[in-house]
Amino acid sequence: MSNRTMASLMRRAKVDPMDCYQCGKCAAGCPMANSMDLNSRQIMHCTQLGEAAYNKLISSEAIWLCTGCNVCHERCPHDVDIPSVIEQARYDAIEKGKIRRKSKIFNDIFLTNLKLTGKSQEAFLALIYNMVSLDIFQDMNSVPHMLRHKLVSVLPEFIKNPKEVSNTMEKSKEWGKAEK
Amino acid sequence: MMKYSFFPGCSMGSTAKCYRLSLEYVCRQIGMDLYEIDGWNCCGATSAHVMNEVMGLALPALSLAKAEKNFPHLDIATGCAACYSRLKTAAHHCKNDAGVRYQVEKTIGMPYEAKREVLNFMDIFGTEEAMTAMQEKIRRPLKGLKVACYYGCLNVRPAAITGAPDRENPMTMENIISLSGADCIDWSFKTECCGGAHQNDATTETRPLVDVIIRNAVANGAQCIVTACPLCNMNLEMRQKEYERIFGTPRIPVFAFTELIAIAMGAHWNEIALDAHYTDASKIIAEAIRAGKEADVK
Amino acid sequence: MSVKENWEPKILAFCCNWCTYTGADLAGLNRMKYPENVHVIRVPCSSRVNPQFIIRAFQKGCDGVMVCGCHPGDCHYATGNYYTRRRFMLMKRLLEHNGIDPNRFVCRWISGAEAAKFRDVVTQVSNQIKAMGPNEKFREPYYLEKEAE
Amino acid sequence: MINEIKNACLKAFESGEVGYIIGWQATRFADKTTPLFMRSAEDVEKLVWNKYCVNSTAKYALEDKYPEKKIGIILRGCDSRAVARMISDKQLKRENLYLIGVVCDGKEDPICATCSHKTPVIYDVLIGQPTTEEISPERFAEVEKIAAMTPDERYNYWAVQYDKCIRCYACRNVCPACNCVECYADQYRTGWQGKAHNRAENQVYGLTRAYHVGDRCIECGQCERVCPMNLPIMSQTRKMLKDINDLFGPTECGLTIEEAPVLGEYDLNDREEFM
Amino acid sequence: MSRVGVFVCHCGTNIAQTVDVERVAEAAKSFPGVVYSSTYKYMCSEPGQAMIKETIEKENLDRIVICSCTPRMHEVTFRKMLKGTKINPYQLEIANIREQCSWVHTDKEKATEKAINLARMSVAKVLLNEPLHTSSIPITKRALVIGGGIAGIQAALDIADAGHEVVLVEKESSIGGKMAMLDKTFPTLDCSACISTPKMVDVSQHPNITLMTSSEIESVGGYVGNFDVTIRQKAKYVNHDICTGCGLCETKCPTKVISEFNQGLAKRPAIGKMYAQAVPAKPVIDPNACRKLIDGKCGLCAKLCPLGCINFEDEDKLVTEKFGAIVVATGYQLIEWGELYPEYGGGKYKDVITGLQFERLVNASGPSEGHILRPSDNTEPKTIVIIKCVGSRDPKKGKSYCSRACCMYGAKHAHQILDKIPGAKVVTFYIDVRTPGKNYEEFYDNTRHDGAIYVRGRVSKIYEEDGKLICLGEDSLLARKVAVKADMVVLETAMVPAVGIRELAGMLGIAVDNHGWVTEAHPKLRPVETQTGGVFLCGVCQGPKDIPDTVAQAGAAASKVIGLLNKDSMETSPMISKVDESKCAGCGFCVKMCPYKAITLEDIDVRQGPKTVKKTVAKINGGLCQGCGACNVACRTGCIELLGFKNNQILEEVDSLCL
Repeated sequence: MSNRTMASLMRRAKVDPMDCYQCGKCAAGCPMANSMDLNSRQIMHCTQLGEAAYNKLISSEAIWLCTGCNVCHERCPHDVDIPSVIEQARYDAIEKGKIRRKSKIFNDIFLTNLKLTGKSQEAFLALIYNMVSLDIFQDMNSVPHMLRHKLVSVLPEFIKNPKEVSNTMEKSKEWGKAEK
Repeated sequence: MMKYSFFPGCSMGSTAKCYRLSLEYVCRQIGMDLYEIDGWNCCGATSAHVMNEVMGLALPALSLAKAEKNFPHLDIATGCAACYSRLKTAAHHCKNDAGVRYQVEKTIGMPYEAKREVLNFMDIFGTEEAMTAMQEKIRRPLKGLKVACYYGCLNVRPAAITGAPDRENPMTMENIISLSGADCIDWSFKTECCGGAHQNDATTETRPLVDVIIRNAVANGAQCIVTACPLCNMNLEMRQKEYERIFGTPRIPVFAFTELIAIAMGAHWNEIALDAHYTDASKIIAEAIRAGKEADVK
Repeated sequence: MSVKENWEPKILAFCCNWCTYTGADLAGLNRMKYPENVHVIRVPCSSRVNPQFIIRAFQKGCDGVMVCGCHPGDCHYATGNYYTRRRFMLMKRLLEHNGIDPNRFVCRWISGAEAAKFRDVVTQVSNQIKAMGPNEKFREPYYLEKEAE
Repeated sequence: MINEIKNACLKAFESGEVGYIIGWQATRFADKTTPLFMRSAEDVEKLVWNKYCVNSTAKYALEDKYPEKKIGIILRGCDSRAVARMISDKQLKRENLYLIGVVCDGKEDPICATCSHKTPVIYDVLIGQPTTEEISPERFAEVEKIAAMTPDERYNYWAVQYDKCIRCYACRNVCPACNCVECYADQYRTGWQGKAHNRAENQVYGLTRAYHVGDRCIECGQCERVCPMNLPIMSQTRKMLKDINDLFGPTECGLTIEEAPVLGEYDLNDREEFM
Repeated sequence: MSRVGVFVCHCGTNIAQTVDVERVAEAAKSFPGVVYSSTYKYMCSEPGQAMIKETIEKENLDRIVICSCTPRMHEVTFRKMLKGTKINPYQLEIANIREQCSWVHTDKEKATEKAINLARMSVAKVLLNEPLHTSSIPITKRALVIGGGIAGIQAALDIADAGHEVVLVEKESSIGGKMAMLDKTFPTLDCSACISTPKMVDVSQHPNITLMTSSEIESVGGYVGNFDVTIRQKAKYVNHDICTGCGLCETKCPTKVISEFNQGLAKRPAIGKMYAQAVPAKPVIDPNACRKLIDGKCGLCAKLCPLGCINFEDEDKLVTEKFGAIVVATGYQLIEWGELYPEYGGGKYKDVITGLQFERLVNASGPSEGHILRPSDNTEPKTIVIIKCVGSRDPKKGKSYCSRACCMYGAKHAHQILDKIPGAKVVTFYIDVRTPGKNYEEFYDNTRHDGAIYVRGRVSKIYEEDGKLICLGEDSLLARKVAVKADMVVLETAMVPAVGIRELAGMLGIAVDNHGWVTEAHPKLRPVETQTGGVFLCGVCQGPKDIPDTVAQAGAAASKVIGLLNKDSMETSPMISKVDESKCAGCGFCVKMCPYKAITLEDIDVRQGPKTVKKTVAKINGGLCQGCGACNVACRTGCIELLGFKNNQILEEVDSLCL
């Protein structure tokens, strides 16, 4: 069992989970470690233990909180590409429909918006996100400043050919899970 | 020859108004030509690569392929750390992994050979040619201004993709800023993450990140922070009022690095929209200009 | 050529004095059993084994050839087996290029303690070759004729 | 181009450092040339440079290891690699040679189709414009063709070939990597090589030669050119080269005069197949 | 025509019960060259040997094959037996019909067949055996010890006490090595100087030891028993024959430079002893610091010296000496952590120090006279963080190995801090605590009881804020990030081989691993020998270890040296390689392949036509060749032959199996 998880990660993330010897330098430098239900060291431990632990990992909030800042990988004495492991764990989580609520809302809005306009619209994004996620008053005090200095536009902007973007996005999905 | 294809990224047109205006100003001054990629699109950060691996590579590759088609001999420049990271990752994988390139080309429906480099403006302005050109145009040095240069994560990491020689204590931005006459302080949070990727969906969790960064800058004597990324810039600056209330975080203006250069080159405040900062920046800038003039007289 | 009843292959194993030969002796000391058709030639080091010996063995009528030495890093002469490794990686491929079945030429690292490994390897090689039948490739006509008698 | 070569020869003779120069001359057949040994400026007139200059000029120097004056050699790309090979193998001394390199335009020889070094790799003077060089994708085509066969098919393929072989040793005599004082095949006391003429002995010779030169082969193709029976000799050495490329990284031999053949080296991290 | 005798042993029933020995003997009679064959119950027994000797005489044999147990068992026995006969001991082959035949097979028919085959192979080989003669090489009864740390000191003393002359070469101006820098030694907390300085004095006073400080090895030639070593004695600029070591020069020298001995924590004059207890207790001038030597100004010491010892014209001297054995004891240095760990400040924080710097700080003869003070402001730190495995167990930035001693000296440091600074807080970040040694675990245990806090996790970053060094780590047992505000940080950094070890190893013909540690001949069974005969090793140059292990290893190396030097001469095996110069093309492929550097290319005179020319051929040094045969295969011509395993012998064996 554990071999399958590990073999899969070795192939997809190009990481051998057994390279990690749990020194904790990654978690020590991780900006999000204290907010995570599993910190980066524990994430690696989950990948070492096998299927059950890996399932715990893909149901965790942690993989959605990673900011992708790569400090863990940078300082890892064994050069373990932890962000790559987290990335693959997220794809596995998506496949099993286990996405953190707020991340799902945000990413869905972002991608829908992207599909329509080809560009990300910070203001709309924030606004819609706040409404859907019920964090209605988040960042409201910045809005007047933004509008005054024309830091955001009131109308959505479009790129030249949004169709290309939506095509690309659709086609990407055809490859399915990131199996190569 | 300072000519580049230019990938502006989504923020450049909106929240990063100051960055874009000052960037354009500096380029005009030193004769650097930026050719905006015709029909560029969003790189997909921060959602596309989270949700779908191929999409995360194909979206940036789409813009890169267009750049390759329009300006086959120009390297690609971008001002945003997130865009830089996504573009560079896509280019890196397409260049080194034939399987990925095949997938990507099929997805975007056009050829992409990843022949040209993706660069960020920090590296571009850090070249000897650009540094010399900027040096010649400095007319109004900023004296005594204490600056903390903030690189963020994605401009330097991961090393395999960015190829940045020093990921803990880079000095490129310091070298550029010191042209303006300002003093760059030595501090420890240059490449710490500000949590910009989760500004919206994990606000509570990312707040402390900004707090420690600003605190360390101020503790080391900084009067302002400069960045090379619109997302970092916004994240560090926009919610300072809120942080002040929650953590007692000190308030400090956050500039794009081109802003200080533009000011030192003599740009008018309106030209680069200096008043659009969330935290008042006029006082320290005015003081630095005045000190510069005095030193000049002496 | 039809395989004769009770045909026994001839298998030659070049073994280094310090590891594999010792391992083979240990197999004897422990009274392990393996097929009688394996004959060991003692050499000081696996690096003494000239790839030309292998060609010669096939030419003269061996059905299988083995080269065995100390594990990398354990060579009595420090570096000998690293050269062996390169030589035979290339020689094996060259032989295969010329039509020798890969199972007929086997290289293994067997230490002085690995008597059981020695037994297992030679048994396996012997069984494989027995299943394949006599080697005709590279053989001199003289020997072929002699056996046909 | 021929005039430039001739001028270079004349200059070499003028300097007085060079004893003789090896090149090509015409024969009574329009499509054949033969090696030319120019001993003085008068001989230079005889020199030709055309697409029939297929003989290698390199190996003759081996017959004159201790020359009084420098030996001049007119080199194509492959000849220069042959010279580099023999210098690496410590059989020639660079200081005994005066090398007139000529950028080759390909000769009337099939091997030239896969040539990756038309410009000489060493020379004292260079004639012609250096060209950009690429390793031909066809380099290992023959090897791959054989690799696709079953072991028995491979054996039969070679059996047909070696049944033809007459063991004239022309391939050895022309090969720049075959630079032993006494070839193993000529030794009678050790008994490496039986003298009988049969398929097995021919195969032993073919494989042994491939192993002896495989990690130093410069792919000049002279062996195949001189083979009276048209054996695909290169496919043996190129098999070795292909494996060396696969196992130890990109390799082309005879590019420098201080080359270490892979069989004389080792790396702790070499692939482990013995187990 | 050769006359071969074949003797088949029953070995009681060991062979005879599975192999029909009579049939083997009978079959042997038909082998080419065989004139006699017989069997006997026990060939190796007295009567068996007598029988063989008798037969040799009677049958006028000139070579024999014995079919018996493995040659690894009785080859030596039978060779000894042949010494008194007319047959050369190397005209013998043994067919292994016990270990590799009767013991491993059950079918008597097939086993007998195989035994006959093995006998035939041995007969075929023995027909080509040549008489070989052992030669003996004289042994120079002197030893060279390279490195004057505790390993070298111990080895030198042990060899000298056994009555052999020793030259101890040290590149610094004093012996003592790293141990002289240490304050206390774990786990007993002996004062390091108190136990090492008496040994240093012993060295300087021992009649059998010649001490060469400020010296390095320039070149090494020769082989076991007969090394020729050239030693460079660097200019000292002080005549040590006259100097009394009064120290006046030292106190008056106006130039002050960073002290290496104090690990950069203090300054030293340009002339002086390395440290107070230095041996020899005489000063030298540092040419890179002395103003007189740099720009000709100053020269104060020369004016002050009452005996006129100072000589600015002094020059390096090269001396060549003969030795029978060499001990490598070059030790280690600490990894240059600054460039590798920018996340720990990369050296910009003065109060982030290494373990060795801490040793100097806590040492009573150190710059702060034993008070633990912060290098930045000389105040007493209250909170001290100790970080282990800096550079060790870190394949990406540092070294993949564990440096072995750090866990223990880290515990010792914690203990010393708690002992010297009342109310101090010590936080040790560790990944694992490794205390395999006598009384080690107990020491660690005591340290924790003393109050040292152990946090399991590696520190990710150190930064300065408000005058404190903030260490960010993870308490991985709680899975929480911790930030410790420290006044001082001690990094227990990795040991790496001393600079120049690769060059030295090249000169000696010994191997080093990827990191530069000297490779022992066998990791378990020959731990202090190298693959080159006569060269031994001890101490950290072989790999990280602590003082007890180092001293034990030094004693072991010394006993090996004594064993060698006690002999007057050494027999060398005649089974070595030989070059046929007439065929050698001088290509040099064999040279590189020889692990013992036994092959060199030499020019010999040969006639070529009317003239004599220089021809390059390979030459084999019989003292160095160990008979592996790798060169044989490198030679395409086949002109190098390993005597006893010549090409035609092996080919004959192959051929005869197939008959």
